[in-house]
Amino acid sequence: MPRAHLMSDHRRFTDGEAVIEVEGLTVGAVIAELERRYPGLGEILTNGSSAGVDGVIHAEPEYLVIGPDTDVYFVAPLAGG
Amino acid sequence: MRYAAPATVDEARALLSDNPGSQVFAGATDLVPQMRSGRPAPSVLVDLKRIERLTAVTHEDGQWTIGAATPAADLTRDAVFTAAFPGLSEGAGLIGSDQIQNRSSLGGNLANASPAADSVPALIANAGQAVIATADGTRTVPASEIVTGPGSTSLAEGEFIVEFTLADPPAGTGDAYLRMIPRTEMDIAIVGAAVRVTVDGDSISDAIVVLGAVAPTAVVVPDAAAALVGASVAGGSIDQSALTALAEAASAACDPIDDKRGTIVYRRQVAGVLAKRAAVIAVERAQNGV
Amino acid sequence: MTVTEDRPAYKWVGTRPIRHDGYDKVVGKARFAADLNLPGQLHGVFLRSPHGHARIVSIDTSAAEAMPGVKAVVTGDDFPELAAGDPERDTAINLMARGVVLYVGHALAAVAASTRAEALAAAAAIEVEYDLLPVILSLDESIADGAPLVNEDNRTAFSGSDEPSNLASVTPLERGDVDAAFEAADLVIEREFETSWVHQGYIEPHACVVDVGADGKADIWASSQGHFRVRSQTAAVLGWDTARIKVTPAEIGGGFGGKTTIYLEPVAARLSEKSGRPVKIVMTRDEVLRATGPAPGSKARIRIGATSDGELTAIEGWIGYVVGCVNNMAGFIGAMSVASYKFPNLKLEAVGVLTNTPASAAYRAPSAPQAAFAIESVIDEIAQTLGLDPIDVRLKNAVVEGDPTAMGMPHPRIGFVECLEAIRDSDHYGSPVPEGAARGIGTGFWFNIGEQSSATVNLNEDGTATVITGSPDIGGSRASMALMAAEELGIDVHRITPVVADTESVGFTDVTEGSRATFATGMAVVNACRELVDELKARAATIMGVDSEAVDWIDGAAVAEEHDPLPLDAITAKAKGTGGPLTVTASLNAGGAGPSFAVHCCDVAVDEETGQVTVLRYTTAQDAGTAIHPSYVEGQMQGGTVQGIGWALNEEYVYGEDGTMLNASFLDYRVPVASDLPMIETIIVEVPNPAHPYGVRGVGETGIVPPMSTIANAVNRATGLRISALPMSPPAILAALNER
Amino acid sequence: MSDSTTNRRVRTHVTCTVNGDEVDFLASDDTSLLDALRDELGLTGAKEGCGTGDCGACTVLVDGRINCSCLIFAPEAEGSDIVTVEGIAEGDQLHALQQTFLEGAALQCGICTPGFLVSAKALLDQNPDPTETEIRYALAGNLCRCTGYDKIVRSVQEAAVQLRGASR
Repeated sequence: MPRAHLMSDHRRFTDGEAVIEVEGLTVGAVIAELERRYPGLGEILTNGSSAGVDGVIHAEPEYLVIGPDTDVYFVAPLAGG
Repeated sequence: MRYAAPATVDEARALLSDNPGSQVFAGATDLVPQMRSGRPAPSVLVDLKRIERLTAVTHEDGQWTIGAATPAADLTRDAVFTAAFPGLSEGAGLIGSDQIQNRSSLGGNLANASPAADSVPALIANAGQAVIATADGTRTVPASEIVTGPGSTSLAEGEFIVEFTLADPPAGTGDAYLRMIPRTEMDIAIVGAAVRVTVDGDSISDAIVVLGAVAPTAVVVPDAAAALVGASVAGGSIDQSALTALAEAASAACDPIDDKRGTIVYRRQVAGVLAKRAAVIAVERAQNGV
Repeated sequence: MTVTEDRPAYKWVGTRPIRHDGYDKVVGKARFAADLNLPGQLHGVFLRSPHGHARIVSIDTSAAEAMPGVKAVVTGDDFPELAAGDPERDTAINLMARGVVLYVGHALAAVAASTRAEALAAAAAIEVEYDLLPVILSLDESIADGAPLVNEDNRTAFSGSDEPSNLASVTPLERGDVDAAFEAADLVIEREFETSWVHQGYIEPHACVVDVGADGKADIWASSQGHFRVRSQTAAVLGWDTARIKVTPAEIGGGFGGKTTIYLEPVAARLSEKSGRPVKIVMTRDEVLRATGPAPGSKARIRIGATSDGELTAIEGWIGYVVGCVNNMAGFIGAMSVASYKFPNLKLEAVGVLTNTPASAAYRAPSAPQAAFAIESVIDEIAQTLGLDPIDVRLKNAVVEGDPTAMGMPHPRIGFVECLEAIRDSDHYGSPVPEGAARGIGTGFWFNIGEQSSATVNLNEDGTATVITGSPDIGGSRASMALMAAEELGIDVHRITPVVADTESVGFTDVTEGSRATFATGMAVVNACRELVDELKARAATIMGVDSEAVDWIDGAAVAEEHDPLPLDAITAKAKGTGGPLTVTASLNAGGAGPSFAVHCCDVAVDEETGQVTVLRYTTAQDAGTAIHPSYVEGQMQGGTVQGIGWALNEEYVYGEDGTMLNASFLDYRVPVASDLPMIETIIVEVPNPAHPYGVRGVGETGIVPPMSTIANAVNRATGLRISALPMSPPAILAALNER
Repeated sequence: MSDSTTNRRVRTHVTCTVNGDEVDFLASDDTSLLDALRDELGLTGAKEGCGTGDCGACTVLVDGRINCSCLIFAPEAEGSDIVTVEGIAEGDQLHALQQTFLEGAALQCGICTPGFLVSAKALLDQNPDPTETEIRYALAGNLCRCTGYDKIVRSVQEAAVQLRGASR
């Protein structure tokens, strides 16, 4: 099952849990399931996060297809100079 | 604002008296930034550079006459002048970049009345005299009497500096100017120190120490000079206790401010350091030439 | 010098041709925004707040409007108020104050007149009545209990709170058990650090020319790192449809992150709309320093634990970024930039803090230098305390592929160890430290980013090619695009013309930031070229009368058995008869930006009587992945390094108590000059990024991260002083020496 | 021009030589030479980076010497001989410095390049064999924020070598 890795400030929704196993074929599906379990978290993950998958950081990752054993790292959005 | 380029001192004098709010300039290297930062533009800008006398440098009968609007680069590139007044040449050569030195002048550097002006301490240390065009003639005063405070001078309305005169230094004389800036170029001195010494045999017979950027005006420090006079320079090195006394006197003479460029503590301390270092160079020059 | 892993042999990639836009730039023909003039053009100027924080009671523009030459006056009321939560709300607020001014220099009105002098006179005639509010200038004041609000509009990002706050963001990161780790550590060192605001210091002030026609369409020529962002931000601030706006990128005179946002264009557009004339606005240097983005100042408290043999077991830290008057991302990016060492136990909190100072903007690896200064200083102290070589300690703890970043995600293939080894094995590190000098080491990391890019490649009738992208060329990227296209197509790099096109002539392309142009836009170019090569093979098959499967593309020619190779120009010459023009557009949202590491080494001398630090020798090793044009890779490394040297030694914002910047000029805001520096020796390390067809990592940003700690560590070894605050200016060093 | 009937500023007719051509223009007395070159003569090679003589992007030669054209009032140029970056190539033949700047990648954004080329030309005209330190001090009035100066200094060194070779 895919694993969602949450940044510390997401964990206020999950009672401190940092890694959560979530079913989903896309990052968006993972977010939807997290929102169902932890109301409020989905909004932040959708609008305030990027996702790192297989070593690659994706901005707006909602439609990214993931495998059955993927680690999804939710991280703050990045910018540069 | 109107620009005027008089060809003679008389024309310049007339322009100034006929136009209230007019102002002379040479390089405008201070004037333009001041105008850009909101200082009101003069009614007439009187360009002094087209007056031959104001950009002439002559050396006759033991006396140098330097037109007040002469670009600093003319002085730093003049080998004879630089050999006679290496410290003053150094000071002129530290006024901004090469671009600035092709415009800036001793007259402007002095009359702008910045406490940090790089050419002023050595000009004073070499007893420079300023010839001033007055309403109906000229008057001559020591350069040290021109600046009365930051941005203010003893020049009356309509007066301007025509030229500076400097006597050839006595035999066995050397001068040096050092300044502290955080970068290596393109900066305003946080501290400046000019030292001129005359060496007679194995000791210093005469000295003058002038500091810049540590008080409202450049300051002559008699106590610092006194610390040097009589000091042994045998073997080319100055008596350590004299140098220590010089540094202490220099630091004690400071009346600095804290500002964006430096602190009181820093200026006081480094004034002593630079005075010492300048004295060492001045003595070396007095003994061995430039 | 280049240290390269095994990679394919390239014909063009890795060579150093003269850049395609170079000629224009050395003869004075290159057109920067301020060089453009349109018929009937007016000049726009701003009225800016003299107060650090005040309510605007009233603005009376009637006198200004009656002044000679004045054609239009605008204030905040001329712009729609963007909804709370709108991503460009803060951009709009910073661009033109409405209701309240938030810093000295905040724009609150603008005038367009026939001449600049007339516009300035009119701006001075605008009467504003202010009701002064408390001015908060420092991090400590801002976070103090009961502190007045800096900006009532601000909410802490992602906090879920709707209460006004002086905090921009709070980002905690944690793994392992730091308390237990510190308990078990042989050595724990904790230090506090502080850095000043610093400015990007690009030599070209912001400038634009905007012409809004009677049809309501706007033509904008702008100096920016991303003209598509100029378009989107301008549209948002004006409440216009994007399609009304065309932005043509002028040549850009430096950006370094500071030109990733807008300051002028919507104001010029509104002035143009009102006056019916084109409007040009060019900032003064004073305005640039007072009212465009500096990088945040910072305060940090860092505690690191280690075993006696130098294994770093835990880090705990708090880093506060002073982001200025509106929210930005500095805080959470800063936390995530802590990614260079394994640190099994980590607990960090990064906080963005508002002050009544200009809105900070991105500056080359934004937020990473402040954190690295603190962390690399403490690691150096650990190495010294344990008597270990500073490079050995870093090698022992350096992250490799699979090790976690601060945010937990494993690193992809990276070249940190290779950079450390490159410095360790360098001539510089192997040479004795000169008499009277001391040597320091520091390192830096930056993520780099991907994002969206487009490229169109046109093959012309004679076999030349035009490569069209939407990434402004800040430092040689046209040449890099052409090099990759040359490699793909197999034609001479100078038979390719790289073009940076306007927003109507190329597909959407994100702003040039995060060292992404050569990486992401380069990928779009490569993809377009590969598709073109497939098409070329198909055309060649038609010409040769073979099956297209039978055709290979080798060194710029179609090759099929029993046929003479058919070079590209022979195919393009027959384009009309084989299916028409040969052109391909590729667009992508590039993932897989490769993180870049750098390791720096410098020798300094400290004048203990004056506090002056002189950099005697400097070497930088950085992982470029693959250097497409090595000269410009070196240039990025050297330029970033020297900006870092300025940050380390002399650059700072000096504010008066009322929030007025006191050193708003290049005379007193001291960027390094040529005589301050030695040559900057470069070692390009090439550990290819597996996610890019040529292995490219971004190289633009990492170079600015290590210099502050590198120099501080050298100063420490020269004087014994552990410098905790930047800049290390002569007065600061002398004060520290006096206390020693 | 009904705009400026009041408060009209004095405009002076200035005649000078620019890049070898005798030119004349009208400029308000408070106009800088830089603005006159850019706006009246269309020579936009010299750039304004600061307007206060601190960055050198506006450097031009006036009677053979480098100056910040932002600090010169346009009427001062009367009768003078001005060379801008547009005037340092000989027709299509780039000056050695222009060529070495290109080959040595001595420019990134290019905004400071015109000023550096003019300053470096003045240096080499006067001192054909400068040391690295002399080059660095001669260019200290020109700020570059992109390159860290390394490739600029090297390109000046290379141009000096080429020019010495050519003059032998």
